[in-house]
Amino acid sequence: MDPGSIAWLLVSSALVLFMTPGLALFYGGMVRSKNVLSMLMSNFFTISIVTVIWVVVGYTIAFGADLGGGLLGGFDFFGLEGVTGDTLLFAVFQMMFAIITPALISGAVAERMKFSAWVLFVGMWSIFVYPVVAHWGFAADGLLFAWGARDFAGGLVVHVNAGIAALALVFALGPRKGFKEEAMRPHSLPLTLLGTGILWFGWFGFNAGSALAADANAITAFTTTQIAASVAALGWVVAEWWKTGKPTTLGAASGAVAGLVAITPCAGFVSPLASIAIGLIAGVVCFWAVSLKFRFNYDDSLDVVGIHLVGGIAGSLLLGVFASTAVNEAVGLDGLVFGGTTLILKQLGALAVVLVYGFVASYLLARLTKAITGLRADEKAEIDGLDISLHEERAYVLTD
Amino acid sequence: MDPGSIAWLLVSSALVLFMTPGLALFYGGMVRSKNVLSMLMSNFFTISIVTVIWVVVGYTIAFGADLGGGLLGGFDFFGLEGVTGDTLLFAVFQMMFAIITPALISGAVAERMKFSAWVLFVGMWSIFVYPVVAHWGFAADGLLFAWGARDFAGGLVVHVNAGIAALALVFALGPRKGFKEEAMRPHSLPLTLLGTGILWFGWFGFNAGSALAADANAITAFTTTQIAASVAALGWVVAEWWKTGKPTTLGAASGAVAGLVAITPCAGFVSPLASIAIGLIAGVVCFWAVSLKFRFNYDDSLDVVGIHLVGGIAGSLLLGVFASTAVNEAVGLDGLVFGGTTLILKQLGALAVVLVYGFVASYLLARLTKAITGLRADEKAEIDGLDISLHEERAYVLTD
Amino acid sequence: MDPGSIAWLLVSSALVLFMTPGLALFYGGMVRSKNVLSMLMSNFFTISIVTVIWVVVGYTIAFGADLGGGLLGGFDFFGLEGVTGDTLLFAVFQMMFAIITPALISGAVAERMKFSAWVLFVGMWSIFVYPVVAHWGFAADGLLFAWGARDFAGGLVVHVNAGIAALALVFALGPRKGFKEEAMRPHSLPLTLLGTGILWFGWFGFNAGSALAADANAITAFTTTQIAASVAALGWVVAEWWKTGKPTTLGAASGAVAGLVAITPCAGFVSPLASIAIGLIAGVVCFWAVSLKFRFNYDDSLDVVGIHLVGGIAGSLLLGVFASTAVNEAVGLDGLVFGGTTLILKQLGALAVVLVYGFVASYLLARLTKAITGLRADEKAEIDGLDISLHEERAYVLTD
Amino acid sequence: MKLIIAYIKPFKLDEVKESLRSIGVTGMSVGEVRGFGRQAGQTEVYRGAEYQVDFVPKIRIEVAVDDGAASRVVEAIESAARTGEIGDGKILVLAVEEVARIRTGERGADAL
Amino acid sequence: MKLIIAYIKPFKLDEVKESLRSIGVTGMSVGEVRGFGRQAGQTEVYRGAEYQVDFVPKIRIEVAVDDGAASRVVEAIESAARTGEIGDGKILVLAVEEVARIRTGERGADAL
Amino acid sequence: MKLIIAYIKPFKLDEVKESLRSIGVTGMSVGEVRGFGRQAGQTEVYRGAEYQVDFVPKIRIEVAVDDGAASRVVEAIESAARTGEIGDGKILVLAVEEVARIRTGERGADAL
Ligand SMILES: Nc1ncnc2c1ncn2[C@@H]1O[C@H](COP(=O)(O)OP(=O)(O)O)[C@@H](O)[C@H]1O
Ligand SMILES: Nc1ncnc2c1ncn2[C@@H]1O[C@H](COP(=O)(O)OP(=O)(O)O)[C@@H](O)[C@H]1O
Ligand SMILES: Nc1ncnc2c1ncn2[C@@H]1O[C@H](COP(=O)(O)OP(=O)(O)O)[C@@H](O)[C@H]1O
Repeated sequence: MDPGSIAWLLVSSALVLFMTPGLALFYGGMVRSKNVLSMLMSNFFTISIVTVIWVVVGYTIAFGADLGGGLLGGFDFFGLEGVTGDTLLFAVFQMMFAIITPALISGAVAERMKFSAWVLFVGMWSIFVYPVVAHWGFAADGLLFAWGARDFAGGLVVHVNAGIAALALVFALGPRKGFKEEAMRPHSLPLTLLGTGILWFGWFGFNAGSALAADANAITAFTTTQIAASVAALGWVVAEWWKTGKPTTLGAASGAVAGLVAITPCAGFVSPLASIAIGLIAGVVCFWAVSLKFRFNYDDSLDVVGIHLVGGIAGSLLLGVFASTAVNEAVGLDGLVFGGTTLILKQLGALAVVLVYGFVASYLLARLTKAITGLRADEKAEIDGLDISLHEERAYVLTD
Repeated sequence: MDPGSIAWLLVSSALVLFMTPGLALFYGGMVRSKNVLSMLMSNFFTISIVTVIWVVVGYTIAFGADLGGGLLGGFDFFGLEGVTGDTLLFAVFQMMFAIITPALISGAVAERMKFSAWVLFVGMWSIFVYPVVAHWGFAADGLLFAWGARDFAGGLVVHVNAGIAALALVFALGPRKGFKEEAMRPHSLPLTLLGTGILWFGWFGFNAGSALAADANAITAFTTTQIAASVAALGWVVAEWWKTGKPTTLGAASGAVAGLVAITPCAGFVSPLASIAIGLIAGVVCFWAVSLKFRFNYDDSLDVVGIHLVGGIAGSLLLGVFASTAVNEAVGLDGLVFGGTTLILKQLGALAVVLVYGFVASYLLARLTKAITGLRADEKAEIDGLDISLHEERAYVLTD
Repeated sequence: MDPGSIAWLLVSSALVLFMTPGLALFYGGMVRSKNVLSMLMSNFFTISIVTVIWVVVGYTIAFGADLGGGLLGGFDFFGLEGVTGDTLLFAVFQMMFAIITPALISGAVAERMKFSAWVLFVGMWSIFVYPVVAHWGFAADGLLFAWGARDFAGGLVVHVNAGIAALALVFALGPRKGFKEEAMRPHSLPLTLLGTGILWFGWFGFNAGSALAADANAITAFTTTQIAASVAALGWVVAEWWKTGKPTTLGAASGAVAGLVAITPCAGFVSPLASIAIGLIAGVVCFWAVSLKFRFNYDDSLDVVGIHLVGGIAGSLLLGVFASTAVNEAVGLDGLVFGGTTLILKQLGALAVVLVYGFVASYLLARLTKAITGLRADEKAEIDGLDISLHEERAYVLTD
Repeated sequence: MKLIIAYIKPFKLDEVKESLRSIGVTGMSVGEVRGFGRQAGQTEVYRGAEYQVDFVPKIRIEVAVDDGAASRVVEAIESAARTGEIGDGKILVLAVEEVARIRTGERGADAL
Repeated sequence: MKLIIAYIKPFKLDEVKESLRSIGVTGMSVGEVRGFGRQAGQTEVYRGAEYQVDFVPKIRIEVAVDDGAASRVVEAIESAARTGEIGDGKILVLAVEEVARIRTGERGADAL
Repeated sequence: MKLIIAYIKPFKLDEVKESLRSIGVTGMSVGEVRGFGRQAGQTEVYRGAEYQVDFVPKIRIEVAVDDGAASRVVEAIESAARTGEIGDGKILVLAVEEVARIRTGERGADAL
C-alpha cells in the first residue's frame, strides 16, 4: 500500500477507536447521574475484551479464507499468525469496528444490566456473532457479499447487527424499574453533545477509511458522511419542532447520529446529492422510531433500536435506491433511481439474514449469560445506582 | 493529488469539522448553566445549516469561475455539480471553514438571541456574506487575492469576517439584561478548557491543511501555528498576572485562541521566529481588547470582537510585517521587516473592504431577521434561561 | 520524506499535542473540585513554556550534533536556525514529547504546589533535564542509544524521566494536608475517562508516529499500542476485582494508561503477541505499585510514580525480554525470549543512568525553585483550594 | 402553623410528593442533603484504596402547613417514604410564628 | 431571636441581598431548593417524549435576626423579591431559642 | 427536643462530625449553602474583569437532639469548628415539637 493510504488508514483506525470513548460519553450523558460510570465502564471495558478476542479468533473468523459456503472464515490467522504489514493494518482497522459494535448495544441495557453479565455477553457475542456477520458482509468470499449485497462501512454488519442484538437483550432483560412512569432525564447533555462531536469526527475514519485507500472513493465517502449527518440533524430537529414545538439539543445530536448510521452502508457508493435524501429520511424516520418503545413497551433505554437498528435498516435499503456504479463500480449494481431493481432485493435478503441470525443468536447468548451470571443488577443496586453498587465509585464528588 | 496529500486533506477536513463542537464547548463553558445548551445548539445546528447551503450555492459562489471584477463566483458548481475527486476534497475542506465562521459569531450573541433568529441569520449570512468574502480572499480570481492581499487560512475571511458580523449583530441585538451589573461568570471552565484543547488540535488542520498538500509549506504552517498559540497564551497570562495579580486558566485559554486567530492569515507565509512575535502581540493586544466592551458599552458576551476581530486584524496586518517570500513564494510580496512596504498597504486595503462590507451586510441581515422572526428571546426566557425556554431541556439534572 | 509520511507525522504531531489537554482532563477529574483549574492550568501552561524553550534551546540540546561523549547536542540549531522541511517536522513532532513529559509530572504535585514554582521548575527542567535525556536516548549519537540501549517512543526519555522527577519533586514538596487521613476522592470521573480516551487516541501518534514514516513499522507500533493498552486495562481491573471485589472505572482508565506507558519503549520493536504479555504485566504491576505511596509515605497525588515510573521501568526492561530484530532490525539486539541476553543488560544500565541523573537533577532544581519562589501554596490556599487562591477562578458556578 | 422537615430516601421523593398532593398540600420545598445515621455509609474504592463514606444522599423536604393539618402531613410522609429498612429517615415538626406570601403580602394561613 | 426562611425566585437573590444589607442585616445563608407550589412546573422534552417537571428551581434564604428586626426583614425580602407573578415564594418566621458565634463563643444577640 | 442548625467552614465538617459522634450524637443531615457575613467574599477574575463575590461556601448541619443534650451539642460543634478567624459560623437552637422515625413510626425521643 502507498504511504499516503497507510497514513490515512492509521488515522482512520485511531479515529474509529476514539469513537468508543465518544460513544461512552454520548451514552453517559443520557443516563441518570448514578449510572454514568457504569455506562462509561461498559464501553471502555468492551475495548479491552474485544481487542483480545479479535487478535485471538475474531479476525480469522471474519477474514480467514472461507471454510465453505461463505459462512465462516478459517483459522489461518489464529492469533494474528502471519498477519503483518498492510494486512495487519486492515486487521487493526477492522478491530476498531469489532469494538464499537458491541459497545453500541450497551445503550439499550443501560441502568440495569450487571457488569459481569455484560462482560460475558460481549465476550461470547464477539466470537459467535460479530465476526460471523462481518465475514458474511465484508469478506470477498462471505455469504452476503458474494451474493451481491453491499455494505460500504457497516450498516448491516455494525448497526443492524448491534441494533437487533440490543432488541434481543432488552427482551431478555426486561425494563428498568420505573420505565414509562419516571422521567429518567439525561443527567448531562453537554457530555452527550461532546460525545456526538467525537462520534461525528471519528465517523470520517469509519466511513472514509472504509475506502481502504486515500483516493477519490474516500473523498466521496467523506463528503456523503458529512452531508447525511448534517441533513439528518436538520430533519430530526424540524420534525420535532413541528411536533412538540421546540427544537432540542438532544434532537440535533440524535439526528446527526441517525444520519451517520444511515449513510454508513452507502457512503462510498452514492453521490453527494443522494446523501441529502438519505440523511433527510434517516432523521425523520428515526425521530419517529424512538417513540416505538413506549408504544410497544420495550425499554430500549437510550434508543439503540430506534437509531441504530432503524437507521441501519433505512440506510441498507436506501443503498438499493441510490447506489451508483458511476460513483463506484465496486457496488456492482445500480439502485432503483438508476433503474436497477436487483440490488434492493439483495439488500432486503441480506437484511433478513442478519436480522434473523442476529436476533436468535443474541437472544440465546443472553439466556446463556442469564444462566451463568444472571443478567440484572438486583433491585437495591438499581435504585442506589449501578455506579456505587457495582463499581463502588461516584461519578461526581463536588463536596470534598 | 498524491495519496499523501489526499490523506492530509481528509484529516484536515475532519479536524476543522471537529473544531465546531470544540467551539461549542469553549463557548458553552463560558455561559451560565441555564444557557449552555442554547450555546451548544447554536453551534451544532450551524453545521447542519451551512453544510446544506454550501453544497447548494455556497461553494459555487465562493469558488465558481469569477463572474467579473472578482466579486462573485458563477453558478457552475451549483449543487456541487461536476465537483468530484480532488476538487470535491477541496470543496469539503472549505465547507468546514464555511461552517465554523458563523459558529464563531454565536459567542457574541450568547444568552439572549432567539434560536429561530439565529437559524435565519446564519442561513442568509452563509449565502450573502461568507462565500462572497471567501471568493474575494481565497479564490485565485477573487477581488482581494487578485489584487495581491493575502490570507493564508482565513484571518480575513474567517476571523475578521466573523468578528465584524458579531459586532453588527451585537448592535442590532442590544446587551443582556444585567450586563455590567451582574457577574455572569463562566459556569464550567473545565468545559471551556476542553474546548480550547479541541480547537487547538483542530487548528492544525485549519492552518496546515490550508497548504493543500502534505509538503514543506504544511510543515511550516503547522509549526508557526503551534508557536503562536503557545506564545500568545504566555503573553496574555503574563499581561494579566502583571495587571490583576493572578494568572488565570481562562486567560491561558483565551490567549491561545487569540494566538491561533492571529497566526491564521500568516501561518504558511512566515518563519517560526516571526510567529513568536505574532503570538506575543496577539496575546497582549487581545487581552487589552476584551476590556473595550465595558468601556464602549456593547455586550459582546464571549469576546468574539475582542479576540476574533481584533486578533484577525492584528494577524492580517502583521502578515504585512513578517511575510517572507523566502518562506513561501506564494505570498508574493515581502513584509516590512524584509523591506517590502506594499503588502501591508494591500492588507490594510483588504481589511477595510472586509470590515465595511461585513459590517453593513451583517447589520442589514440582522435587521431583516429582526423584521421576520424578531432577534431576542423575551425577558422571561432570558431570565429563566434559554435552555428551558427555547429548547425545553435542562443541561444538568443531578437529582433524579 | 514522501507525502504520505509527512501526512502521518503532521497528524502524529497534532495527536501528541492533543494528549496534553487530554492529560489535563485525566488529572483534572481526579483532584478535588477546588483544585481542578490549577491542574488544567499547570498542564496548558506547560505547553506554552516548553514550546518556547524547545524552539530556542531544547531542540538543539537534544538533537544538535553531539558535543562529545554523547552527552549533549551542540548549539547548531539554536532558535531552530536552519531547521526546515522534514527536519522541522521532526523538531515539531519531538516538541510535543518535550511538552507532555513535564506535564506528566504535574499529577504528582497536585493540590499543593504553587503555580509560580511550577512555571519556574518546568522552565529549568526543560532545559537541564528533558533535552539532555532525550539526547541520550533518542539521538543517534546520544550516550544510551549509541551504547545500544533502545527506547522506541519514550519509555525512558518520557515516562521514567517524568516519573523519577515526580518522585524527587514529591520529596521536596511534602504531602498534602490530610494525606492518608482524608478521602480526597476524584471530583469527576467522567472527566478522567474523557481524558483517558483522548490520551489513548493521541498515543497512536506518540508510538506509531515514532516510526517516523507511514510504513510497516508504524503499523506494528500502532497494533502493539492498541493491544497493550487493552490488555493492561483488563489486567488492572481483574486484579482489583479479585482484591477489592469490584471492578472500577478508574481502574480501567489507570490500567489502560499503564499499558500505554509500558508499550511505549517497545511499540515498534515487538510483535503483537508480545504486547499482550507486556500489557498484562504492566496492568498488574502498576495496580500493585499505586499502593506503595501509602506504605512508604510519599504523597504522589495522582500516581505518577506508580504508573509512569513503574510502568516505564517495566516497559524498558520488558523490551530486553521481547525485542525482536525480526520485527524491526533497528532494535539491534534480540530480547531474552529470542535468546539475546545483552539487550536487557543495556536496558538496565540505561535505566540506572536515567534514574540517577533524573532524580538528582530534578531534586536540585526543586530545591533551587524552593529557594527562589517557594514550592508550596500556603496552608490557607491549600484549604480553600488552589483555584480560588492562586487563580481567582471557580471551576463550576452552577448557581448564577 | 407548623414547619415539617423530613429527611427521606431520594428515590421516595415522587411518592411522597404525590401522597402530599393527595391530601391537599399545595406547596413544598425540596433540597439535597447528606445524611449521617444508623444506616451504614457506602464503601468507595479509588485505585485500590478503600474509603468508608459515612454520609448517604438524602432528600430534605420542607412543608409549611396549618396546625390542624400537621399530623396528617406527618403520616402521609411516613407512609409514602417507608421501606421498612434502616435509613428511611426522620420527620421533625417545628412551630412557625408567621408566614407571608411574597406575591400578595398575605399573612398567616392564607399565605400558604 | 427569629429565624426567617424565605423561598424566592433565583434571579431575585441579588436584589434581596442588597435590600437586606441596606436595612442592616449582617449575615445570611443561602441554598438551592426545588419548589413545588401553585406555579406550574416546566415541560421538558427528550427525544420527543414530554415530561412535566413539577419542581421549579428556587433559592432558600435563612436569616437569623433579633426579635425586633424580624418584621422589617420580612418586609425587605417581600418587597425585593416580589414580581407580582405566581411563584414569588413564601417567607416563614420561626422562633430561635439560642444563637452562638463559633469564633468567639458569644451567645444571643451578640452572636449575630 | 431541639433542632440545632450550624453553619461552618467546609473543611471542618469531618472534625465536627467526629466530635458529635464522640458525644453520642447518632444522626445529622448536612447540606451546602453560600454564606454572607462579616467574612469578606473572594475576588474572582474572568478575562481581566474582577468580580467581588459576596458569598462564601459554607456547610450547614442540622442535628435534632434531646433537650438535655442540646447545650453539649452546641459546645461540641463550637469547639470542633473553631479556627478563631472570621467566618467560623453560627449555631442556632430551635424548639422541635415532634419527631418521627419513618421506618418504625416511633415518636419523640425514641425516634432519634
Ligand atoms: N438527629 C438527627 N438530626 C438530623 N437528621 C437526622 C438525625 N438522625 C437521622 N437523621 C437523618 O435521617 C437519616 C436516616 O437516619 P438513620 O439513623 O440512618 O435511619 P432511620 O431513619 O432508619 O433511623 C439520616 O441519614 C439523616 O439524614
Ligand atoms: N407549604 C409550603 N411549604 C414550603 N414551601 C412552600 C410551600 N408553599 C410554597 N412553597 C415554596 O414557595 C414557592 C412558591 O410557591 P407557589 O405556590 O408556586 O407561588 P406563590 O408564592 O405565588 O404562592 C414554591 O416553589 C416552594 O418553594
Ligand atoms: N444572621 C445570619 N443568619 C443566617 N446565617 C448567618 C447569619 N450570620 C452569619 N451567618 C452564616 O454564618 C457564616 C459566618 O458568618 P460571618 O459573619 O462571616 O463570620 P463569624 O461567624 O465569624 O461571625 C456566614 O457565612 C453565614 O453562612
